[in-house]
Amino acid sequence: MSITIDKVALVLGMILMLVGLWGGFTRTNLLKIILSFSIFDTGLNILIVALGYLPGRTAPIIDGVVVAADNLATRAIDPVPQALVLTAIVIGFGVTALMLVYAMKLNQHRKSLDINHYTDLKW
Amino acid sequence: MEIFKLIMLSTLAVVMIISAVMAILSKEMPLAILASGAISLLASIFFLVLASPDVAMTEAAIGAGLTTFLFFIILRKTEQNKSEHEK
Amino acid sequence: MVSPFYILIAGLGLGFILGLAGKKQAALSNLLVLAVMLFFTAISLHWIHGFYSGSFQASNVYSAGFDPPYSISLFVGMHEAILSLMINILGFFSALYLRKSLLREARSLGAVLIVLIMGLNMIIFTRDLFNIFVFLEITAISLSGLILLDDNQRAFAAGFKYLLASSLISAFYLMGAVLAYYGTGSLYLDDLLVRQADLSPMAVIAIFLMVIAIVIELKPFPANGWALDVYQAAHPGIGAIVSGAVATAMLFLLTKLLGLGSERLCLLTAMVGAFTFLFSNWMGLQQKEPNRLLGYSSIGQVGLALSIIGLKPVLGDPWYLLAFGVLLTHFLAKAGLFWLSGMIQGKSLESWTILRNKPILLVLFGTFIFALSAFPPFPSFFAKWELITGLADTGHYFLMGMILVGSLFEVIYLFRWFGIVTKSDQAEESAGFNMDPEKLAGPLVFATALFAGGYFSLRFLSAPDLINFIPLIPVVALWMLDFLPAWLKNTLLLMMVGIYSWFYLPGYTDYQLIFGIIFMAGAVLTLIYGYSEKGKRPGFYPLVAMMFGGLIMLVEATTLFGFFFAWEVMTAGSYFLILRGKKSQPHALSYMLFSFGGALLILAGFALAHAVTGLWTLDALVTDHPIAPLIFVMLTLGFFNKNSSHRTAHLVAGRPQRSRSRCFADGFGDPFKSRGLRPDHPLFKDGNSIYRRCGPDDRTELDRDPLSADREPDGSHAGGYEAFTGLFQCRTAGIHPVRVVADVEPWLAPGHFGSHHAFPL
Amino acid sequence: MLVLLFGIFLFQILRLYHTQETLNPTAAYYNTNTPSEVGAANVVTAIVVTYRGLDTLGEVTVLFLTAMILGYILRQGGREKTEKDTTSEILITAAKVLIPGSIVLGVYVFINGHLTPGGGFQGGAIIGTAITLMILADPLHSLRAALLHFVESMSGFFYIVIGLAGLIFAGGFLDNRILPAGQLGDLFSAGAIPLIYSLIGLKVGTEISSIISNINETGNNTVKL
Repeated sequence: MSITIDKVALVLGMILMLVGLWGGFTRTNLLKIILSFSIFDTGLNILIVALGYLPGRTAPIIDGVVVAADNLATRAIDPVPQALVLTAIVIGFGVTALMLVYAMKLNQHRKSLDINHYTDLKW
Repeated sequence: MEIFKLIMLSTLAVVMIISAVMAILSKEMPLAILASGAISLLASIFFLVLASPDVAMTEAAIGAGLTTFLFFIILRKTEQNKSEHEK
Repeated sequence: MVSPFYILIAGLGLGFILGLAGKKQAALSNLLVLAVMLFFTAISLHWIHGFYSGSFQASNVYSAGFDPPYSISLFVGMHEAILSLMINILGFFSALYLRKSLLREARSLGAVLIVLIMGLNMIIFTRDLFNIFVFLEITAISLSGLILLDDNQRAFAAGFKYLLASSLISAFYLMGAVLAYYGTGSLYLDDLLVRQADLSPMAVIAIFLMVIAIVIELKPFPANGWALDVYQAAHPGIGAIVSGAVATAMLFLLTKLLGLGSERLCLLTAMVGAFTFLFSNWMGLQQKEPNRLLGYSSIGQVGLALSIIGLKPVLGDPWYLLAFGVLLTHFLAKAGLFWLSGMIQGKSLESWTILRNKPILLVLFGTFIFALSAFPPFPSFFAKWELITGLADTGHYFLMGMILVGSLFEVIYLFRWFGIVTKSDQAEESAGFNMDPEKLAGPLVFATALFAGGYFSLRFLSAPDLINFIPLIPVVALWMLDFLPAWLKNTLLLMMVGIYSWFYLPGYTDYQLIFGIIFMAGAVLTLIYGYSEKGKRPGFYPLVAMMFGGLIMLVEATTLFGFFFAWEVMTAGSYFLILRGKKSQPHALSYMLFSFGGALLILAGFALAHAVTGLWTLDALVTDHPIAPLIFVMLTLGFFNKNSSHRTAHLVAGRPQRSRSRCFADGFGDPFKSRGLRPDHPLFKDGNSIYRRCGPDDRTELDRDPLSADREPDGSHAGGYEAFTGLFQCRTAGIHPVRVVADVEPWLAPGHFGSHHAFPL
Repeated sequence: MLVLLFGIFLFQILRLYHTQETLNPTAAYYNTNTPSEVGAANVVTAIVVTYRGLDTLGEVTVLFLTAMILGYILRQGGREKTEKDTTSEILITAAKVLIPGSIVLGVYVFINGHLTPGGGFQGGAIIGTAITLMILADPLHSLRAALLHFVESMSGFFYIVIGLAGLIFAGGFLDNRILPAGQLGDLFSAGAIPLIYSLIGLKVGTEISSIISNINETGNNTVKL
C-alpha cells in the first residue's frame, strides 16, 4: 500500500473531522462550537475531494494544452465530487452565518457565550 | 515530482492539524479564528494540488475569506456587548 | 401530468419575488403565500386524481433533460402524491393559521415558509442522494428561521441548537452520500436499488451512515433534546409543521433509503423506534407543559412509525398501510393539538380548562386525544391492531411488549390531560384565549379528516366486514337529536333496544342468548330509571347508546377483531359516562387506565392466540397449544382489570353528591336486584380508601367469583354488570357458562375443570 | 466517547479505501459527453449548472433563506441608527479604488465560469466582498440596500424563469440548450450556462453582501471601517 496524495488528503480530512467533532462536544463557548463545526466541514470537504482524485490526472477543464475535448476521460479526474463540494461549501457558509447570528443574539440577551447558560431548555 | 508534492502536502497536513487543535484549545478567540481561517486557506492549496481549482477558489473566497470575516464581525460585537455589560 | 418542477418553480419564484415586497404590500404578500400553498395542494390533488382514474402513470421526471444518474430525477407516484398532499394541506392551513403573525413578515418569513413546504415536497420526490442533502439543509435552515417567529430568547436558543444538530446530521448524511457515490459510482437511488445484491462494503457503510443520519433526524430517544426545545419554544403553528409535515417527509425519506438497507439494519431501526416510543412516552408522563408534552408524544408517535418502517421485512406487504395509519393519525391529531394550543394563552395543562366553555373546541380536543390513543374508529386503532397481531405472528414478542407498554404510558398522560381539561377543580379562569375563525379552520378540517381516515382504513383492512356497525347508528341518531327532552330520547332509545331484542334475540343460541337477555334486562332497567330524570340530560343518551352499542357488538362479535373493536367502543362510551359526573375526574382516569391496560392485555392475548392458531374468529381462543395458558392468563388479567375499573365506576356512580347525573352503572349495574346504594354506606365516607381497595394488585378482591359478587364480605357493591363481563370471561376462555354458574368458587384454580376444558391448566 | 466511536468508523472507511485507477461510469460519461452535450469546457461548471442544476438552485436558496432570516432578525431587533461617523478619507478613497477592480474581477470570474476555473459562486463571493467593503466604507447606503434587494430578487427570479424555459422549450428544468451551444471555448457558448452563472453570480454576490451588512447592523454596535 503506497502512500499517495489522495490518501494523505483522506487522512487529513478524517483527522480534521475528528478534531472538529471533539471540539464541538467539549467546548462550551458558542463561538468555539461554531468554529469546531466549520473545521469539521472543511475536513469533510477535503475528504470528499480526495475520494474523487485519481493520481496523475488533471482538473476536468479543457484548456487545449494538456486536456482536449477527446482525451478528457483519460486525463482528467472525477468532476462529480468537486461539484458536490462546491455546493457543500456555499451551504456551509449560509449555515455558519446563521449560527453566528443566533449566537450573537443570544449573547445580546444574556451577555454570555457559554452554552451552559442556555440549559433552561434542556430535557 | 510526486515525492515533492507528497512531502509538501504532508507538511501542510501537519500544520493544518496543529492549527485545528490550536483553534479549539486556544483561549484567545482572535487567534482561534485566525487558525481556522488558516486551515481553510491551506485547504484551498490542498484542493489545488488535488486538481480541483474550482473548489480551491471557492474555499479561498468563501471559507477562508468571508467566513473568517464574519467571525471577526461577530466577535467584535459580542466583545462590545461584554464590555458594556461590565460597565 | 404536471411536472413536480412546477412546485419548485412556483415556490422559489414567489419566494424570490417576495423579497422585493415592502411594508405596504404586506397584505398582498400574505395573500400570495396562501395562494401558492393552494397551488401546491391543487397539484397534489391533480396527481392523486390522475393516478386514481388511471389517466397517467407514476413517472420519473429528469432535470435538464438528461437521464439519471447524470441528472437529478424526481419521481411521483401515488404514495408521493398522497404524502405531498398531506404536507401541502398542512402548509396551507399553517399559513392561514399564522396569517396574523406573518402579516408583518410575509416578505421574509412568509417566503421562508413557502420554501420550507417546497423543500419538504422535494425531499419526497427526489431520487438523488445528494439532492436529498441539499433539501435537508433547506428544510433545517428554514425551520430554524421560522422558530424565531415567537420572538423570545428561548426561540434563539432553540433555533441555534436545532440548526447545529441538524446541520451536523446533514453533514453525516453528506458523507454517506459521497461514500455511496465512491462505492457505486452513482448518486441515483434507483441505480443503487438495482445493484442492491452486490454492493461493495464501502457502499454498505455509506448506506448505514445515511440511514442512521435520517433516523437521528427523526429525533429518537435520547438524542432529542434539541427537538423538544423546538416544540416548546416555537410558535405552536410552527410546532404543527415540525410535528406533522417534517416528520412525514423524513419518514418517507427513510423509507426510500431503507429500501437499500439490509434486514439487520431495518430491525435495528425498528428497535430504535420502539425504544423511542416507550421512553418518550415515559418521559411524557412527567411533563407539565402542553407543548412539551405534545413534543414527547410526537417523538413517541414518530418512533412508532419508525419502528413499523423498520419492520418492513417482518410485517410483509401491509407494512406501509400500517405505517401510514399511524403517521396519518399522528399528523392530523398532533397538528390539530398544536393549533389548539396556539389559541390558549397559558403554559400549563390546567390552562386548557378554558375549553370547557367552547363545546366545538372541546369536541375537537377529544377527537384528537382519542385518535392519538388509538381508539376506534381512528386509523391508528386499525394500524395498532394489525401491528400487534403481525408482531405476534412473527414472534417479535419483545417489540410487541414495548409497544404495548408505550401505548399505555401514552394513554395515561393523554387522558390525565383530558380529565384535567374536562373535570379538574383547579380551573385557571385567568387563562386567556384568542380564537379567530381562520385559526379554527385547520383543526376542524383535520378532525373531519381523522374520521374519514378511519373509514378508509377500515376499507383497507384485510376483513372489513368483520364488524357489525348497525349498533352504532343509534349513537349518531341520538347525538343529532340531543336537543330533545330527556324523556323523549329515553323512549327512543328504549324503542331501539326493543327493536334490537325483537329481531336479534330469537336468533341467538346458547350463551349469546344468555348475554343478550342479561343485557336487555339491564338496558331496560336503566332506561326505565331514566324517566325519573328531568331536563335534557345533554350528551347522556348518545353515550349510553354508544355503551349499549358496544355491548351488542360484543355479543354479536364472532371474530377477535370484532370483539376488540366492541370492547374499545364500550370503554370509550363508559369513560365518557363516568366523566359526566362531578368530581369524577380521577375515577374516570383510573377507569380508563384499567380498561385500557386490560384492553392491551386482551389485544396481546388475541394476537398470541391468532399467532398459534392462525384463526381470526373467537375459536382461536380454544387451543391446546403450549402457549395457551399464557393467553388465558393474559385475557383473564385483562378482564379483571376491566372488572376492577368497573367497580371503581360503580363506587363513583353511587356517590350521593353526583346523584343527578348518575351513570349507567347505577341502574344497569344491578339488573338482578335493582338496588340503589344507601348514601350512608360506610364505604362512601372515605372515597379514597374505596378507590385504593379496588386497585389492580388487590388479588383477594379480584380473585373472587364474578357471579357471586353480592356475597362479598365487605358488602361493597358489585353487580350484574360484572356478571356480564365475568360471563364474557368464561365465554372467551371457552368455558361453558352454565357450568361456571353452578360451580363458581375456585374458577381460576388449576385443574378444577373437567377434561373437556380447552385449557389444560 | 462518541468521537472515538466515529474515529473507529472512519478507520474502517480508510481500510476499505483504495485509490481509483479509472473513472467510474458516471464520471466517465460526464468527461466524455460534456463537450458535445453541454458545450462547456469546464466539466465541473457543466455539472453544477446543468446536469445537477437543481442542487445549485437549492444552494442559492440556502443563501436566500439566510438573507431572509437575517432580514427578519434585523427588523425584529430594530435597525440601529448609524451615527454619521466620519470614516477616514483614506479608507473611502482606497475603497473607491479597490471596489470597481474587484467587481470587474468577480464579473470576469463568473462570466468565464464555463471556460476556466471559477464561476458564479467564486465571482459572487468576490463581488459580495467588494459590495460589503463599499457598504462599510460608506454609511449612506440605504438606497444601495434597496438596489441590492432588487438585484437579488430579480436575478433569482430570472434564474427560475430560465429554468422554466428549459422545462418548456428544451429537455427539462434548467436545461441549458435553450440557447445554441456555440463554439467550444468561446465566451458565448455552452447555451445558457454563462447567463445562468451570471445570474447566480449576481444573486450570490448581493446575497452575501446583504447577509454581512445585515449582520453588521443587527445588534447594538455597527462595525465600521
